[in-house]
Amino acid sequence: MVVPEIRVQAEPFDLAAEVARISVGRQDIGAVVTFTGLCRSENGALAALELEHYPGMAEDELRRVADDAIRRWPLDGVIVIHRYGKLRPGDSIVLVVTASAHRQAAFESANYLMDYLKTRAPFWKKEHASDGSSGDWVAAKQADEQAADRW
Amino acid sequence: MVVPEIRVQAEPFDLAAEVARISVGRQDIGAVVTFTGLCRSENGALAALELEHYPGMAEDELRRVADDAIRRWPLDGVIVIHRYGKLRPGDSIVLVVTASAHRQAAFESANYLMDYLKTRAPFWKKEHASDGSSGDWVAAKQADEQAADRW
Amino acid sequence: MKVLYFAWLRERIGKAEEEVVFPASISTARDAMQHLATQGEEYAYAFENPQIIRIALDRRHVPPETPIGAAREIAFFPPMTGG
Amino acid sequence: MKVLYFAWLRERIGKAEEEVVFPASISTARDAMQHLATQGEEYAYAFENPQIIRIALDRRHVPPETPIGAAREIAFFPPMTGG
Repeated sequence: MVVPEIRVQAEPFDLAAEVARISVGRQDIGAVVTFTGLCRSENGALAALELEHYPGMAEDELRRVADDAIRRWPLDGVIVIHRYGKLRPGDSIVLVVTASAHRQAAFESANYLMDYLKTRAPFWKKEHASDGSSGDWVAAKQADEQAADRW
Repeated sequence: MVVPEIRVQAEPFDLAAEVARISVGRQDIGAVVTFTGLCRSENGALAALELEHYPGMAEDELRRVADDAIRRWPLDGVIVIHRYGKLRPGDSIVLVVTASAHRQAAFESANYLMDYLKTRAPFWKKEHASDGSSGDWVAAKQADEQAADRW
Repeated sequence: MKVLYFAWLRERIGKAEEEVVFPASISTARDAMQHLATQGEEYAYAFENPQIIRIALDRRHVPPETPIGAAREIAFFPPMTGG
Repeated sequence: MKVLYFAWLRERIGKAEEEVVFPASISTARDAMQHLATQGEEYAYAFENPQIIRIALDRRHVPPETPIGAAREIAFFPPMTGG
């Protein structure tokens, strides 16, 4: 059984190092998919996002989502890293890496992880506007719930 | 209109450098998906894959597939790199990188690119067996045709 | 019992966590939320739309009708917006 | 006209490319393939299952009924197995 690697951290992550961690020295992996989620400026309106999380539960919930993916697809490795704290436009927020012998398993499980992570992992985003006003908490999107429901 | 970056090369590629090329210094990208296809040993039976290609047409066809993806999804960047020559188990064969404001566009277009690239780009794989016998040409899989037909 | 608040619940209530001794009549997570909503204006404001508030018991999502039982930690928060 | 062969077609015919002057009666890509199939044992072997062979005219996939017209390059190859 594959053990997912889960990290919740303030620091940036190194995409290449994470992919190497999952694939170097192995000869059975045919496909590695990565998803990187980044902070967008919303056409300059956004100065920063502040990501709050529930320490402990965030890791637990990411691990539960990853374990679900491992049960559903024949995976050789899963990494999920989610950042917290103040992030600027262009900064990375989340990384999902999946490895499998088969390309569809790698694609689908990465997509599944992102859908479920968005609706289940206890993280909340607050916007800080470029005009200096302290922004609002981002509202959960119904589209995200629907995206998770399709699996 | 986004111009895809297409490369057909014998050399390995650097995942992190390619992702940086597509995303560094930008504030409008919310999602970057990468797909890396690797040579598998088939449980030790395979010593190497030899990848033959049609120079000129390979680049043209990859560009046509990438342009199709750019018409179908709101993409901010597309990179497709396909290697040729003798590749060993664990070596990378192909890289697709897609960037978009939206995560589903990035996921779906990367998946689409891989499906179409497999059925349209003029590359052929010959297997070299670990027992020293010169292997067979890999047969095209009907599953790959069906995967492309779903789009 | 340790009670945690996140995001705008935390901001409205003005604290991230507190220890609460719930009355013996409190049985479910929803009961606990309704009890907290009576603890002052800031609580009433935080819990004004109870149907949108998510609850975790000992760091697991639970529906509001879940008995709090011997749980050591209960958390209240808005729908998640990570990823 | 430049004719290219790839993968096992190249191996069976024993060359990667050649210049061929097709007779005036050759109109489509399929005609060209049928003509080549008569040029010797190795060609007959390479083209023994014409229905699985893919054709490109000037580096674009075409169906066999496509007229070769003024194309400068025609290529024959098995189904692709890249990716």
